[in-house]
Amino acid sequence: MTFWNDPINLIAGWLRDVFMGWGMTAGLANVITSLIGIIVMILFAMLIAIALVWVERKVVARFQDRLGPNRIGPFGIFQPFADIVKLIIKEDITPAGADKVVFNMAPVISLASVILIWAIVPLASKIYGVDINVGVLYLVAVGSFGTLSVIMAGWASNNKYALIGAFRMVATMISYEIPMVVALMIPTIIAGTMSVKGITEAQSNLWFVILSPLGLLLFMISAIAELGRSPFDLNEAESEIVAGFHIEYSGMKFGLFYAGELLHAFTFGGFMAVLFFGGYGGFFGLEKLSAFTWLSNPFIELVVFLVKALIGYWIIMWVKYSMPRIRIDHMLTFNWKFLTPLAFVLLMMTALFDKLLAPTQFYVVGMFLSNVVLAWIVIEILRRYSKRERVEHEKNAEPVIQVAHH
Amino acid sequence: MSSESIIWLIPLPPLLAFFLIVLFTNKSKALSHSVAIGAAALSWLGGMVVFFRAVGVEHFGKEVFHSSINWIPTGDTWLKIGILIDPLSAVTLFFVAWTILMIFIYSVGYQNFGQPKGDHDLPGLPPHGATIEDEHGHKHMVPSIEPMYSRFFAFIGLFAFGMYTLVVSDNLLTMFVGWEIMGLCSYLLIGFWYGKPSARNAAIKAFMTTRIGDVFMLLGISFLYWATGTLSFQEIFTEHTLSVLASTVTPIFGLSAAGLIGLLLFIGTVGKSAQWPLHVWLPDAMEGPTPVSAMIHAATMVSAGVYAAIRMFPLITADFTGHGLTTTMSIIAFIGAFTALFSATIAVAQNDIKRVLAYSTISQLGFMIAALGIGAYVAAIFHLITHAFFKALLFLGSGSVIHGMEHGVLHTGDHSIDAQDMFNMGGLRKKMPITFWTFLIGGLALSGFPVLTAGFWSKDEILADAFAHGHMAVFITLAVAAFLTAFYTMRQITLTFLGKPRTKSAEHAQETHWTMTMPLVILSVFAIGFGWFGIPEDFPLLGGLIPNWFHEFVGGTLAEHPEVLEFNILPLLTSLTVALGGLLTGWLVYRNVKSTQEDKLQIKVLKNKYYFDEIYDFLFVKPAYWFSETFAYKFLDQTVIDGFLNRVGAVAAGIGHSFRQYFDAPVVNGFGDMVGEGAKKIGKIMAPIIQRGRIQYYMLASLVVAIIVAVLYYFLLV
Amino acid sequence: MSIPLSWYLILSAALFSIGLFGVLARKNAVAILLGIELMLNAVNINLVAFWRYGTGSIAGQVFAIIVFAVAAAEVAVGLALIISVYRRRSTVIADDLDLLKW
Amino acid sequence: MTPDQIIFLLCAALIVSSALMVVTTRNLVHAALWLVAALFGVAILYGLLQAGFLALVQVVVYIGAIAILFIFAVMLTRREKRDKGPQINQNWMISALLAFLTFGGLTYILSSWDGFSKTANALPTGVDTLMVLGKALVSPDAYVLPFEVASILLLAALVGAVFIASSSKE
Repeated sequence: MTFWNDPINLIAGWLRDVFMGWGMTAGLANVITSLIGIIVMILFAMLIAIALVWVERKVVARFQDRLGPNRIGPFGIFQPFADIVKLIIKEDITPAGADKVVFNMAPVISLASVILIWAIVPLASKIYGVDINVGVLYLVAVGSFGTLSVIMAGWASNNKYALIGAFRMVATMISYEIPMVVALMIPTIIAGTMSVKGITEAQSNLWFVILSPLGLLLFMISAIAELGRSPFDLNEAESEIVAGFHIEYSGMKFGLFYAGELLHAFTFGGFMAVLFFGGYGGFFGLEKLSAFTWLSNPFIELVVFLVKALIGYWIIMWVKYSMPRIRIDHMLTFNWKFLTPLAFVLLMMTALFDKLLAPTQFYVVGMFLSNVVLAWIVIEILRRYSKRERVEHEKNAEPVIQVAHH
Repeated sequence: MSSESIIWLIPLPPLLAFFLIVLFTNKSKALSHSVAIGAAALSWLGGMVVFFRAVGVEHFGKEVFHSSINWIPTGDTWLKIGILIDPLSAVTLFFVAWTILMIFIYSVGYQNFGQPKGDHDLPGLPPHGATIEDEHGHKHMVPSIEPMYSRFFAFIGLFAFGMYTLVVSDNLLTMFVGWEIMGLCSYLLIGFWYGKPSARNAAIKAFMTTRIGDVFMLLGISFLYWATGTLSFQEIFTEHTLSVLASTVTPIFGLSAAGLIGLLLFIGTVGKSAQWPLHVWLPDAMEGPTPVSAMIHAATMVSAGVYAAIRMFPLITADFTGHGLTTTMSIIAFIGAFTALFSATIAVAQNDIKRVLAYSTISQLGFMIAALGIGAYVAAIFHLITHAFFKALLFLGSGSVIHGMEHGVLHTGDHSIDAQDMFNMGGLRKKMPITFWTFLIGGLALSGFPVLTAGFWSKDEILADAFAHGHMAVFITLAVAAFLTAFYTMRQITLTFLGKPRTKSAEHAQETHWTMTMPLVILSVFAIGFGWFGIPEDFPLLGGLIPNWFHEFVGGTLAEHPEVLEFNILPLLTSLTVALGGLLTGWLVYRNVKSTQEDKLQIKVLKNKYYFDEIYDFLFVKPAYWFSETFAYKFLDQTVIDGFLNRVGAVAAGIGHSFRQYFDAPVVNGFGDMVGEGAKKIGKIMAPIIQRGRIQYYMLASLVVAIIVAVLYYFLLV
Repeated sequence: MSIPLSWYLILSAALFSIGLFGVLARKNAVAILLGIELMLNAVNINLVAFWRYGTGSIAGQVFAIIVFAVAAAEVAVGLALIISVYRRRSTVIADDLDLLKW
Repeated sequence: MTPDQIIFLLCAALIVSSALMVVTTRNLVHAALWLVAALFGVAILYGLLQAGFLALVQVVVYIGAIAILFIFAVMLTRREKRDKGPQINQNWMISALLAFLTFGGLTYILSSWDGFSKTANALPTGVDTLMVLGKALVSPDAYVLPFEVASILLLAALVGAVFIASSSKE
């Protein structure tokens, strides 16, 4: 096994030998090596986060027809480092009356909940933290720590705005966890496993987005809600509650929240790629051809994964910066009355068609068409509903006064 | 369905009908009689199926339909009950099914179904008739519907159940059960119009009289069970058992066990089928509605007595060597012959159309018993069946006559006319032709009109048998009885149907409803035709035209087939003469008798039935009254028992009072009150402490208890 | 697995007892529910431990899952009750809710 | 002292200490957070018992839902932010005694059981416990009925909770 084919295991094995050369027991060596691996992974994630800061600012600037960071380094690449320095040297405030322990613990947990996800992110066929057979569930489980951190922050800040923001955020997260879980179930059903790596490999011939486009849609919407990004960014509705649950945070604590959010978004982009776009692989069987075996090289796969994740992240940003914020009650209504039922219907339909069509050659077509049909039905229902609403509204709305302008 | 299972099912429909009617359909008359008749029809169907299957079997006497189940555990053995259809019970089933069905249908008409409700009818009294207004506004009376219509059908349903049970049962016990059910039903039905004192008395009389016989029968059964350890016919009538029974000698009259048991069982028969000296109940039983008379006194109950006797025939004749009757047999023969003659003489002097038939029934049963006594097995059965048919026919016919007469009575409104007195009738031939012809057929069959009728063949066979085995006494007695039979039958027919109407009621009598006439017609067919199955082989001219199927079939029941006795002209001539002569004299004498006074034969002793009722009254009833009144009630009950009891009571009362005074009030009540008060006080104290409505407090308390219990359990029990 | 079963059992017993104490001693109804949660978890530890140390049968995990469901339902309804009680009587102190007093 | 045992002991310490905090701390929100800690420790124990699925379900259900609900409830059912006065009712001593007795009794009874200190045999290799569990949960000859009943229970709880907690709008 050469470095190019399997870098991580090579290094790990080498390290293990080194430690055992120092006279450690095998178990201890394993433990230490694993710790090193974890640290490396975290560092990698943090680096990505730092990069993401730059990407975010650049992209939002472009969206808003600005230049964005451009002073430090070429295209302002080093802007994030400046930000970090600024955040670090800022005064670290813990407001009076705040619940100190909880207050300080919240951002850590928030970031930790994101970093933990990276334990299962398959960067490449041979570069991943761990491949557990309940990976998808793990994603959800770790996400719940995020919820916890939010409410801890909001409550500990001893601040009305923070508490309201936290409540909103938590309400959003808990509500949207349901369609999210269901959306996660869909690739699980199709692939027949909850292991993230397994799902990735199951898509080596065909991306699941073709089999279940609605699933992707569901996952994306609920992911954005989980992230609390616009249009669901009620947790920090600046115009109403200043900055939501991290209004009281400053300095690096805020930095942790911020990095956590960015990394979280990127991670969800990555999971979009993993669950629906074939993750690091998924070249439609291309790599099996002798001419393209190099495609299954870990570094290539790593690049492919990052690109796909960035695309997903891009989409999320795109949504964020082009959508207005919606009202809290609308948001919950949207979830409970539309998204959740749709999710369950889709889940049942997918399971059914998967069982029925799996052996036949109509599998792909059937799955895709069923999604299309369902989408069409949903749109029809929505159209009728909105029409009725509009009629209702026009009936009991006073006539609009035409303002003459010249 | 296998024959056995059908046989199991045969008795059930009437029973279900009984319960259905009593419990549910009592209100609706139509529903009640449909249920009852439907049930009867079902049983009839089953009976027919079984009968014809049985006929189909070759040597049916050898392989019979039999199945039994364990019923009562007796130690390590079981008392089995089951069903048995052998030739005897097959033919019995045949006529029973037919007559019962006919009688059920007949009852619909007889109880005036479809007629209006009576003006002042009461339950327990015969309907008095109802006034209706025709289109011209003329009011006139018509028969009214029986108030207790449904009840009647329930009872006869139960009765049918009893009879079927008796017929199909394979052991004495269930047979006795059916027997007793019929006893009960006859009581209920004779006393159906319990509003009439006469009906009440008749019911009680019938019940008590038959009870005497039943007690003896029960004795016989117990004795049999003690002697053999079984009650199943098939197990009793084995060579071995019979020989054992025949060889064991009992202290009573030096009878053999077989003979004694036979005798005891025969006494049951005497009671049931009204043989002398227990015949007294049957004429009074005419108080019941006519279908009941037909049912009890022709088709079923009295036949049941004879049937039981015939059943026991192998036992009775166990120690019968062939020549020289055994004691038992001679007793039976004597009673039979005597009854035949004796009741025939009484019948001559009766004016009530139904009583005549009642006495004739007694005498005909006497014929059968006599035949049985002389060992004429087949003849007895043959006569039993033919008699069942034509006697049922006659009873129903008489009922039809009475009904017509009642119609006339109601029409004229002259209620002084007794609708059952033959001297009030006459000339009904024109009024009710169907009844007349069927009654005529029945009468001729009864009097043994030669060749044509069934009665001739059966009676002739009995006479021939008696003659052939040289029982001259029996032969002559029966011959005279037969002559009288023919005589009073013709008397009855002449008085009832021939000549001119002697009353206005008779003039206005009219033919009855088809539900009543239809059974008459059907039964008359059997009354003629059934005899032809028993024509002896070597009868002049007719012999062998129809093979003597009956003899073959029924004879198969016995272990050794009864021999066909060679033909002898003498008994034939005798029966011809007695039959024709009797008829002729009867017609000649009563051709133009207008009233009772002109009747030469109204002899007092005959009219009063040889004063048997009075004698019994003097011998048994009065002493019983005296005994119960003076000794049992006045002395024993009031003086001895009550006196003692009163003493005891007084003493007990004294003791109780003192207890109450000195122990109960201060000690017991005091203690009780103390406990109650204490509990109340404690409660008052504890309530605010325990009952403080705090969930955790309750949890705590319950947990404390739980832990204590757990600890105790662990350390004490484990 | 070098851990004897006894460790798990003792741990769960301890957890159970602590939860019991919470149920019995806490004033606040919500706190009582917290104690109940602890007890349920103690039970679950036992179930899973017996599954792991038992022979073959998966029943332990199945029942653990059912306990999860029950716990979720119980918390949902319980908290709803507490909130509605708070609406009506504006207290969640268990000792104040003694309308069932004798 | 294998790594497993070390992890176990750490978890046990975490669980017991935070459980004690849950039942003793005055601040109810802290109690809820301590509960989260305890439950997280339990989740780790599940992982240690090689029931990874249960561990994650534990996290999702308890930390993700129940703990949050508790915190909400605590916040919704208070007038002033801080909890003042003792959070323990007056007969807490008996309660403590009883709890201790329960613990002692349980331990005593268990210790008298022969299978008390047996060690686990390795899980059969090649058998995916998760697969087995899933099949057991939905196969008619296993636990499908309890499973369905549980789902019905959850539905009922959902409806009931909504109905009870919804402020009467009249």
